Amino acid sequence: MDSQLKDILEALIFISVEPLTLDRIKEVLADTPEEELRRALDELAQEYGRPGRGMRLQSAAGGYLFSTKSECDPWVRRLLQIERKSRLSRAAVETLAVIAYHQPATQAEIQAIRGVDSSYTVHTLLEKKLVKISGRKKAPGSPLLYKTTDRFLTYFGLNDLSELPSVEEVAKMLEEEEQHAEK
Amino acid sequence: MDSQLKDILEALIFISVEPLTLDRIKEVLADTPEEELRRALDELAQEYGRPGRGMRLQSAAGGYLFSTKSECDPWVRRLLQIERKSRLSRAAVETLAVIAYHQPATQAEIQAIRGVDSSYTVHTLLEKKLVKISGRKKAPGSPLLYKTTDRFLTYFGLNDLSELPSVEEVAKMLEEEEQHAEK
Amino acid sequence: MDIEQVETTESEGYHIKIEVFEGPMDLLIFLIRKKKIDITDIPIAAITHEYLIYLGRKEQINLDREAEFLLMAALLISIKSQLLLPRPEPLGDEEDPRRPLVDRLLEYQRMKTASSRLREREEEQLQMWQRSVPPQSEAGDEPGLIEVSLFELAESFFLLLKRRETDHFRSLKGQEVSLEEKMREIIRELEERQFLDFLDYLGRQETLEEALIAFFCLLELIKSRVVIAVQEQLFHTIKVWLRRSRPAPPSHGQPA
Repeated sequence: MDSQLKDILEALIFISVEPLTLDRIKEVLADTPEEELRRALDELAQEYGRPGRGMRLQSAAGGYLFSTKSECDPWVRRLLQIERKSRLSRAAVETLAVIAYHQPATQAEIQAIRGVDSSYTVHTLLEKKLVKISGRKKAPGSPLLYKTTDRFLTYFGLNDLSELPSVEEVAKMLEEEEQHAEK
Repeated sequence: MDSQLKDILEALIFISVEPLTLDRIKEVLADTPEEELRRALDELAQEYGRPGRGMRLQSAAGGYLFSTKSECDPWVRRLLQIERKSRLSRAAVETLAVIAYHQPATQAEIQAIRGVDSSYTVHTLLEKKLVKISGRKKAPGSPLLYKTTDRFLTYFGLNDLSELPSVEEVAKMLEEEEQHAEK
Repeated sequence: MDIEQVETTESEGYHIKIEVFEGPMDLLIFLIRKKKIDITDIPIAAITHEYLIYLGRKEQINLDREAEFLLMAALLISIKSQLLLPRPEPLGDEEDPRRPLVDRLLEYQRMKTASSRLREREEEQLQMWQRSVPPQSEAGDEPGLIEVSLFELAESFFLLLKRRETDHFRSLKGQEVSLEEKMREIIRELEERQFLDFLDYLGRQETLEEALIAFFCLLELIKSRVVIAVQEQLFHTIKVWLRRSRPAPPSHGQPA
């Protein structure tokens, strides 16, 4: 019974988004005496304190939470960095969408559609090699033109640009959703 | 050294929300031979498989991730104050099965098998990221093609598509079902 | 054995259980199983008869799908009539008019079985919980980063267009270049030149403001079906044509 209690506590702390307080634990495990809970939590903390674990049980902000051991920090940071590289911000997705559908496009055109200055976002997309400069527009000031890259195609699993869903196709799907919602 | 490797792997899997693939791990721990990584991962999985743990190390979509044990489900739900996790609709599961077994598939192909228009269901599956657009079919009208995603695998606890019962196995199950029904 | 097809309608104090067939394939398979029919040798006349009875009663039909149920009825009737045609010699297996339907039914059955396996796996998985939010870490993380799918990319572009469209008409009232003027100008140009290149036309505008106005005029003209926008080559260029039969350009009630 005691060991099952420890299981449950481990699962609860793991799944909790915020530090899990004893009060909250008492609510969930209302039938278990507080003393028993405390004992099980102590045991759990001890287990996590042993060498050969990558996480530890921290008691912070009045609650319990798991965190990675500081010894693992360099690797954790490396993983987060790698993952960050493969992700995009909302602004980046929007900008990328504009360039994908309107290429080649200038900063001014992107801005006209998005309604906000997009130079920083275009810059990050350039860095991620999802877009590239394809030349200059024959227009006053000869602004730079941006295009999507092969890497862009790979990222989205496309063979070529013609495989992008058309605006009409998206509109149709979204309309269907609205009709369904109306019911 | 070996035990330290296990620590690091535990920490890396712990901070990942999506299954952590071996490729990613190799990127982070570039100096460690793959064999050693695999061995440490196996050991870790074994440790988590022992009784007295609230979590388990799941292998899904070709990666590793921690999840709570099913035995802890009632308490987790009480903690998160969720009555029950919502299941997919019947139409959604059916459409997923069709896409999984016929991928890449077009809307028309899905509709032909299910006998009903499936565009709304496909759209909700897209939003849930259980399927994705994978290109266009070289056919009149160049319809979009759909495929299942890694999230589909994770959702159903599959490592890869080969873990789905084969068409022959399904046919056999069907026969058994029918024999059962006749009794 | 059709437990899966049972949908429970719950109302206040009591339970009513009715089988609702979500689509025509469900109903057909139910009938075939109920009558213990060999699926490869369906007596079409009898099945059609039964099918039409269910269809007529409507109670067990998913009414959102009525059109598809009717379509299947039409198919059954056409197969029936083909079978009735006098033939000099009996049909081979390949020519059996029932064959395509049988193949579809078999495949549908397989998919239903596969989906019940998926459902079992889902049940198991739903009892295991994964975190949806990464744990706090000192290494920190940029907020709001997402993994994007192609669909999201397309959707975000579409929503962007829509948002701009609505924003615009609110903010540009009382501008120097009126929308109606611009619309008339576009129509005039179209009458002279047959078509306009969407992006090229926007690029020819003097100021960003004018480009924006032109952009939304075009959107509005497309929406009100005065002009039609055609992409000859996907995403390379959008051409705008005047429709032959077209309503009057939309009016926004501002001084011209």
